Amino acid sequence: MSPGTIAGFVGAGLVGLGLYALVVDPKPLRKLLAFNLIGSGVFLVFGIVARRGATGRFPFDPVPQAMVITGIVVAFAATALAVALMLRLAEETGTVSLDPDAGAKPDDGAEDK
Amino acid sequence: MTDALLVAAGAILLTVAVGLVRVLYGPREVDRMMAVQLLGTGGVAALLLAAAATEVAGVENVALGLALLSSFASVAFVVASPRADRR
Amino acid sequence: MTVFDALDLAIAALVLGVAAWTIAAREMFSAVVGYVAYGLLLAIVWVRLYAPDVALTEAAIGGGVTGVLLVVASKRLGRLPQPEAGPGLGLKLAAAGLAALVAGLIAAALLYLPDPAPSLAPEADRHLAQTGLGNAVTAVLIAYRSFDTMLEKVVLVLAVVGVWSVAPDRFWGGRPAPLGPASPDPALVFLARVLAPVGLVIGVQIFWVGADEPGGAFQGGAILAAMAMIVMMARLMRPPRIGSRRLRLALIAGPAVFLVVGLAGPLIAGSFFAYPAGFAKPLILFIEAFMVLSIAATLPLLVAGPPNGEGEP
Amino acid sequence: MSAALDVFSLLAIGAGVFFFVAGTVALVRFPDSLSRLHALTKADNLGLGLVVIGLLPRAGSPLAALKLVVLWALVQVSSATVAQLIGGALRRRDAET
Repeated sequence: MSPGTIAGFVGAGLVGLGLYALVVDPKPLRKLLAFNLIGSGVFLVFGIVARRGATGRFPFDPVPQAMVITGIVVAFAATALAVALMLRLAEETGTVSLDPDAGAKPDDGAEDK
Repeated sequence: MTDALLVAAGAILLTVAVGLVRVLYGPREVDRMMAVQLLGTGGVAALLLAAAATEVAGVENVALGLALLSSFASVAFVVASPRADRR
Repeated sequence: MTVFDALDLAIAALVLGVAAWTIAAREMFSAVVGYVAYGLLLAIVWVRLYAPDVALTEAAIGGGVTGVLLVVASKRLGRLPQPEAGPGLGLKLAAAGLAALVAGLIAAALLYLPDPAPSLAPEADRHLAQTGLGNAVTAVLIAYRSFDTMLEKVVLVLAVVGVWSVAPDRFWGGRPAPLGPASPDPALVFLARVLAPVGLVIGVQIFWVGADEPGGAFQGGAILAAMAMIVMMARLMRPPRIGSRRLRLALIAGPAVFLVVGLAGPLIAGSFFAYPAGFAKPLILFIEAFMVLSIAATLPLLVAGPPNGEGEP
Repeated sequence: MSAALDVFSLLAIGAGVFFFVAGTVALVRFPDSLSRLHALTKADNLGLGLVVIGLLPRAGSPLAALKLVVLWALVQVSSATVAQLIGGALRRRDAET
């Protein structure tokens, strides 16, 4: 096996696990975790492409690695934005759900301060 | 010698993996956090051993970053919990 | 080589197991704890892939900063009623089939990657001397693909604007809610006082050595951001008012300086986002210093969330 | 000389691994959260300390050795403090219920 193949299969497995949970789990924060699993699986696939590109002086190809670094930072920014939206939605509706009917109680719990 | 260092790193990772059953079974939230704490310390030790064995440049810096930050989730847990209890 | 193989298989099983736990766990908090453990494990995987720069980023952002964000969010959301109705068995099976198909396709694609693998490493190596840098990853980030990196900084600023924009109108310009309790544990204050100065030195050092060794602006900035967060959790510092001009300058300093230097490229080096020969390294470090500042300001604000009135006395 | 140092390294690292195993056994087997916390934080800090001591003779330069020691001190401070914090949180919650 070429170097890093195992990590590549882990990446493929992570994408599969994350995709399943993203579809199946109704809770938004869990969907967010699942989405991040997919993301890190893709990063690992990039990682083995980088590892296979090893030549002479470098044991890796620096271009995919640099992309993964920016990817991790952007994924964090997107996660933080999603968390902010979720917390605000919970504050407005008093429940944790993406179902538009679940929190449709206009006078109830909308302002808990 | 290199193999011995790697075996030691593997042994520490293995014990850490066994410790992770506390993340699964809890029963309390603190037990789960403790397992993460163990993973932080064990991960640092394993990285240091791997760094000494393989001589990949910069692994000690990764261990340093991990040492600095692995306890942050536990701190956030403690800080966020009492507020939840009071409301 | 067998020791390595065994180690790799064990780590792979561990990563997949913890990932499966985060999606199978019943309570939200257990899932989040699993995810934090998963982030720490990934840092080890990246070391095994000879990617210490990525491992450092993953340890700082995946393990440290994301952990705080998710633990706090799960604690706040966990108090609310949770809708339990999951999808039916049919949808679950269909989703499992889809997931298995996608994972299988990716695995198959990995098996049929071209051999020898295409690589930009020789190209990166050939021009490395011109940049004056020793770390090829930093050279890719700040020199070869600098436009990407500049835009990525803009994405971070946009994310902060997005987080702020969910604030109710009446709190606009105020402070985000404090990260810590009103009367923090003295032990936490002690930890913040010890860790923050040491972390400051380590963060700056990792940024500085990033020119030649693993490290760089992202990693150093993320460590500084984590230090700002622990100081805020111990209530030694309040989150800044989002209307503050100094804060906003710090947020945009990185992309702005990058953009100005990039636009000055045609005058000083003959093309956009090019560096003058012989003067590249100091210029790169100059840009990176402002990026560190911006990242260290951005990440804690993303974790602190929008102003919601709790931050005002 | 270097053979003696290798033996020293192996002994220290082996002892470190032993303490990690002990900490894990405590985490898995001990009956309640406080005793698990008590055993775990001591055992794994000692384990890391021994691993660091074992690696010191192999450090390339005095600066690298200093880095190892700083790293251990960081883990020591933060994990001891976190243990204190978690213990406090446990006591508060037990007092309420």
